Amino acid sequence: MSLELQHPAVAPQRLSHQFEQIDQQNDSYIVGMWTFLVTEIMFFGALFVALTVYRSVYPDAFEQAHNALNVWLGLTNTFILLTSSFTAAMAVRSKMLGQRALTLVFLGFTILCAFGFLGVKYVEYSAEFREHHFPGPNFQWSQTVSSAPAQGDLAANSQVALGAPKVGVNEFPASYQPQQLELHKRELFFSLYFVMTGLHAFHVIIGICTLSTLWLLIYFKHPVVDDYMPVELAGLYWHFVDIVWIFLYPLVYLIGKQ
Amino acid sequence: MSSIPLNPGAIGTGGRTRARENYLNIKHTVSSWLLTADHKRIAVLYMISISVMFLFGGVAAAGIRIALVRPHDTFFSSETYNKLFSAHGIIMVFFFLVPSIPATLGNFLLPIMIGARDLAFPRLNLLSWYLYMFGAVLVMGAIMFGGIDTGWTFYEPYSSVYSNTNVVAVIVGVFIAGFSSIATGINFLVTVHKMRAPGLTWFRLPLFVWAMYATSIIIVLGTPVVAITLLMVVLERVFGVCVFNPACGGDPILFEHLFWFYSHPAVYIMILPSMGIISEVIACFARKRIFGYEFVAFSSMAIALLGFLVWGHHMFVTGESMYSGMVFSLITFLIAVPSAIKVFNWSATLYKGNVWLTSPLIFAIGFILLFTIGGLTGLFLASLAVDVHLNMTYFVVAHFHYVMVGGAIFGYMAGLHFWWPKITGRMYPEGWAMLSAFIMFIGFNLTFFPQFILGFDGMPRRYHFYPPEFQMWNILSSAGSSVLAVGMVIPGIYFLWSLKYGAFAPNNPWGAKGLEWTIQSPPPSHNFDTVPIVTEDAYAYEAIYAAELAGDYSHVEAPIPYLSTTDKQVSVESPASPNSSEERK
Amino acid sequence: MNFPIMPQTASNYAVSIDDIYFTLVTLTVIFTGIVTLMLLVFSVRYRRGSRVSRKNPSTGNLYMELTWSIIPMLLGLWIYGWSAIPYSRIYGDPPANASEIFLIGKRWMWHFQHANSGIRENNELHLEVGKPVKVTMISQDVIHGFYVPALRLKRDCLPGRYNTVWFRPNKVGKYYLFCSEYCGTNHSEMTGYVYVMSPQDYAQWKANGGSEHLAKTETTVEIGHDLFEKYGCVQCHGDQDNVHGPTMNGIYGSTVRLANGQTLTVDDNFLRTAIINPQAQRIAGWPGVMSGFPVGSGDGQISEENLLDLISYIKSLGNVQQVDTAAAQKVTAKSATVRTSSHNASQATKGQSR
Amino acid sequence: MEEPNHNNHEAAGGHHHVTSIGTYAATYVALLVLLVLTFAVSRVDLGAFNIVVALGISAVKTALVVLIFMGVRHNSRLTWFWASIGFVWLILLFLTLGDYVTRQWVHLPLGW
Repeated sequence: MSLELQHPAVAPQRLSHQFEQIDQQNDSYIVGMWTFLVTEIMFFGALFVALTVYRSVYPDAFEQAHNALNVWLGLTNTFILLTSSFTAAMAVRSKMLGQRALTLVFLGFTILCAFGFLGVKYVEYSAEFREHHFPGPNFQWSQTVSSAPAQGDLAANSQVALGAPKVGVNEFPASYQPQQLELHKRELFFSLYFVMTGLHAFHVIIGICTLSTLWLLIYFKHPVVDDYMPVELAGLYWHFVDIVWIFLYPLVYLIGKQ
Repeated sequence: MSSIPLNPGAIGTGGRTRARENYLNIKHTVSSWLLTADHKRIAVLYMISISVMFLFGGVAAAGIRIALVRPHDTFFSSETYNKLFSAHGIIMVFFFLVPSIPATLGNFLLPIMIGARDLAFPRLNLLSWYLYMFGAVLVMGAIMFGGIDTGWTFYEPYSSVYSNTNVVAVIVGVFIAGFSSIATGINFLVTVHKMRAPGLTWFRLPLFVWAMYATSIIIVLGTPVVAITLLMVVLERVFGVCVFNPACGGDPILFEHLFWFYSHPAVYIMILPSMGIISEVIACFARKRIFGYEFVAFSSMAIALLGFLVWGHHMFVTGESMYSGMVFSLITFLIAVPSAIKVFNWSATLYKGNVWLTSPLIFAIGFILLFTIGGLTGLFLASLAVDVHLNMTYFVVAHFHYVMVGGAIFGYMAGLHFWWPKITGRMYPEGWAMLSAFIMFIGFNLTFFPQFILGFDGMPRRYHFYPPEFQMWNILSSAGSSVLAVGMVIPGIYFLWSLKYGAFAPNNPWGAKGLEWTIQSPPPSHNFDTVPIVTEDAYAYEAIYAAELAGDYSHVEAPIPYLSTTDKQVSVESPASPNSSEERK
Repeated sequence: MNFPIMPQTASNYAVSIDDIYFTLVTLTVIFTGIVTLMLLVFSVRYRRGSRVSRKNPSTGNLYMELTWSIIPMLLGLWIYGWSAIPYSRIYGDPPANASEIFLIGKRWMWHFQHANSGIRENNELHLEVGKPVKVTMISQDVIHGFYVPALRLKRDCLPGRYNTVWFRPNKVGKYYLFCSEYCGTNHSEMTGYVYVMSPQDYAQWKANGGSEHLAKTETTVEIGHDLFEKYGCVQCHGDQDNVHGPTMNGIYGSTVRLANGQTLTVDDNFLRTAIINPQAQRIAGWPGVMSGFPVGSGDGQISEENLLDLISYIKSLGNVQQVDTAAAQKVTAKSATVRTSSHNASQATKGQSR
Repeated sequence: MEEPNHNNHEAAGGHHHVTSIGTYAATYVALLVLLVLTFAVSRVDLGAFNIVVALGISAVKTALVVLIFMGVRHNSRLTWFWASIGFVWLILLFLTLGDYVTRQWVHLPLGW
């Protein structure tokens, strides 16, 4: 039931029995993929909502907890993902134009980037595990917290509420070990951190599986990938993984407070 | 309706000839069923699976009603009782109501109604069924071996910290089933967008397709949210992360927010498809265009969209901010408007129709009545102050059973009867169907109406023991549930009976409009020999209407018992002018 | 044979909620009646083959659509507005003379403490008829629901956060108290009674020190005072501000600026957090040296009951009355332990205008 | 960055659109610049505006990826619709925050 269409500049495509035209089929696949990505957006969206809510409820604890993350590793990972997104786009382009060798190169590079991302993530996670930042019974927090009050706060409070300005504040030593509950607020941050980045990493792993499969299929010239659509769809998915990280990086690593 | 020639399947009125090759008899091997990509076979697979799940859920419900006959029940322990109502809720909501109409009738009819050979992604459709089965097996296993006692709402922190039951297994099962319905939703959306037959514009779509489209939007936008929320409960239990646990600063109300962001629209996942079916059935048996087609279509979309803005009305008493309670209440009152539009338009469709009272129509009328009560009692719960008293009582239980059972299940039954000849190629016994419709209606009201009163009396839901003065209402309710059970067993029997002994169904037993009635019963595996070209609106019943008033019933191909002698009488007056679509504006 | 159709009406809300309820019942009956009538009459009158006039069958009419959209909408908005008023009262501020009751829900019992008399009771709540009561509730474990049908009153009892509700019982009697939020195995046995007593009976009950062995003669304020010293709070939060922390005198109800720039009103939930987790909302101007007392029963921990005692003691130390003059006059008329509603009103408008 | 496209096939209805390497490369460079900007801005204390700026930059980056890398720019209007609806709907989910914001508000002064 399939027929081959030869388009001037693009790879041949096969038409499934339920479709009438190749355009209809392509558009269906793209719209279908986008609909799936919409579900993914809502999926991660719920986590972003949770992050925003808790951040607004516990601004200080989140501020302090996020300082424990390694901004530079995060930056590296963002760079890696953006690069992989570029190569993924290039891979789709070469596939469209039927440049098989180039497709393999770009696709391979994308997969390498994905592994690189996971490698950096591994370094980050292992450091966090070492410092017992993984939530649960073993969670610990050892960073000291600066508790020197700001002069501005002092002035403001004396106006707002409590009458007389306070005396002798600055003499007090700034050494405070937060107690159990305070620790939990940080645990909350790290819970969200691990759930969000972990889920993202899971998507990266799925991406690696998909892209690798495609790479092998193209390498062995399997008829399934005569068409550029599988690569295009995998590319869409990969770009989405990138988009999630585009939001995740500033909101989790960079900005502590609201 | 279209330019394609009719496929003469089983010719004549219920002829005894075996239908020619169709999707059912094209292959008989087990693998041809389990590896099929045919939307019709997948629909049948789904139909069998959800019927089994319905049976399980029904058994749990029976257990609940047995326990509640006495105020201090000793038949079950409280633990068992809690597991029963949790099993009932989880099975019925996630494994029956959500997939019921979309995955069965929707799967079967949507491509045919829009003139397509299949859904856009047939293999995804099959995957969806396997996901459903996997989730169902997991959940049933967890319920059989140990059970779960959180209720279907999985409220934190009970579900994450305190419950000692199989919460993880059940949530993983529900999670997987969620992806099954997402797959269905994506498939439907793309199919409706991209695969309509030439000439089938949006405003020529049958209202069932509109309803499926609206449902799919809710599925796609809502399900992921509850999936991730429940996943976090699992992570809390398994890894000890804390997201909602108040012991480490988490907010259980946030769980409720995210949970109801899906679970309120999920109510519309359950009821919108039924509304679509009712529109089809009413128009067909009144022999008229649906009154106010555009209003009915847009009200489906309005319900789908507004439905996402009212989730907070489940939380008026939980400690949600008073102000957001007021906003959610206001929007909830607004969502009553599209529902009212639908109910009145259906009723108005019957006006001056040539009404053929068949069992699908009786189920449909039952639906409208019960849904009206269910919808109006929803307003009690949307009223802030009244909800303070009624929330979490049996009033809520009664309300959503009126919508879910009276609505969704009556709609499903109407659709099942309406399309049964098309799906199986066999007619069911009409008398028994009417009888079961009446028994179900009476049993249903007897079961759930007392619960409204119980709720106002103050009996909280999920109570194993209750004060003795509530006993009489509970006995009434339990008695009603046995009547309801009888009403539900009868169709099970005659449907199975009809598969072997029913008369062969003609292509168009009801004389209905719609592409699905132009092909043979049961449909061939490729649906259409040539792509149909649509030239009329849906529900262009004018010609049939005029013919019937002139005494011509030749378009009705149903076997003899379906046509009474009075049907052959001729009406004296004929319509002045059947309104065309231009005049309607 | 006993078919009760409604619970007793024993609070100031009961009548207004019942009014809305029965109005809704009437509307439901009317609309269901209309729909039933339409369906039955049309499907019988226009049944197949019946000889009736079918002239001009209509398939749509904009004016009819508008009619049956707008009328239900207006009715809905009316009911909405009507029912929002009692709602905002139930969960709004109590009157100044409301006596305070603390409620702790745990699986599967209710524990009440009367703030003014110090009497404690389990699964029973004794109240004086006609006297407004404010219930401040918290749960030790999962979510519970405080539900008294006769009072038409329900509020979820959350872990980790205070919820409040107030009411005025206005009929002597014995009423059911239920847990409305599913809380585990014995959820349906987490019930009790609310006794609304005549002033004489109540006075006698109170003089007897309650009805149970749980009765205590110390008020929650007195217990809180003892705890305040026992836990060493007094060292840093005594009569005057000192280097370690602010005085608790007059802090309740005041507005404070936090070190992170937020501005908050000191209320029960604020104090609760401040005691168990002071770092979460450190008031600007003080070093964050307080270590806090986690909730629990171990060493260095504090129970939910004692938290409530402490809070009621801090409340008894008075509140700031830094409001405009009109409100200030009102304040003097009211008990010092209650936040001023006009103060709150100005806060509310501030919040809304933002 | 927004270069004219050389390989535009009219007949293909936009589906086989091949974007030039230059456009992809320019987008990539722009994304890297924005990344550096995100990082730099976050190191400056702008108070509440930090998050606004960060979200703004992320939105621009997302738009670049969606429109150019994912090719939505040349897709059908239907794809536009589905590509945007997810982000739009997310706003509804964020209405949850309304509860948390208004919880801090004091009660209505309607005590009897």
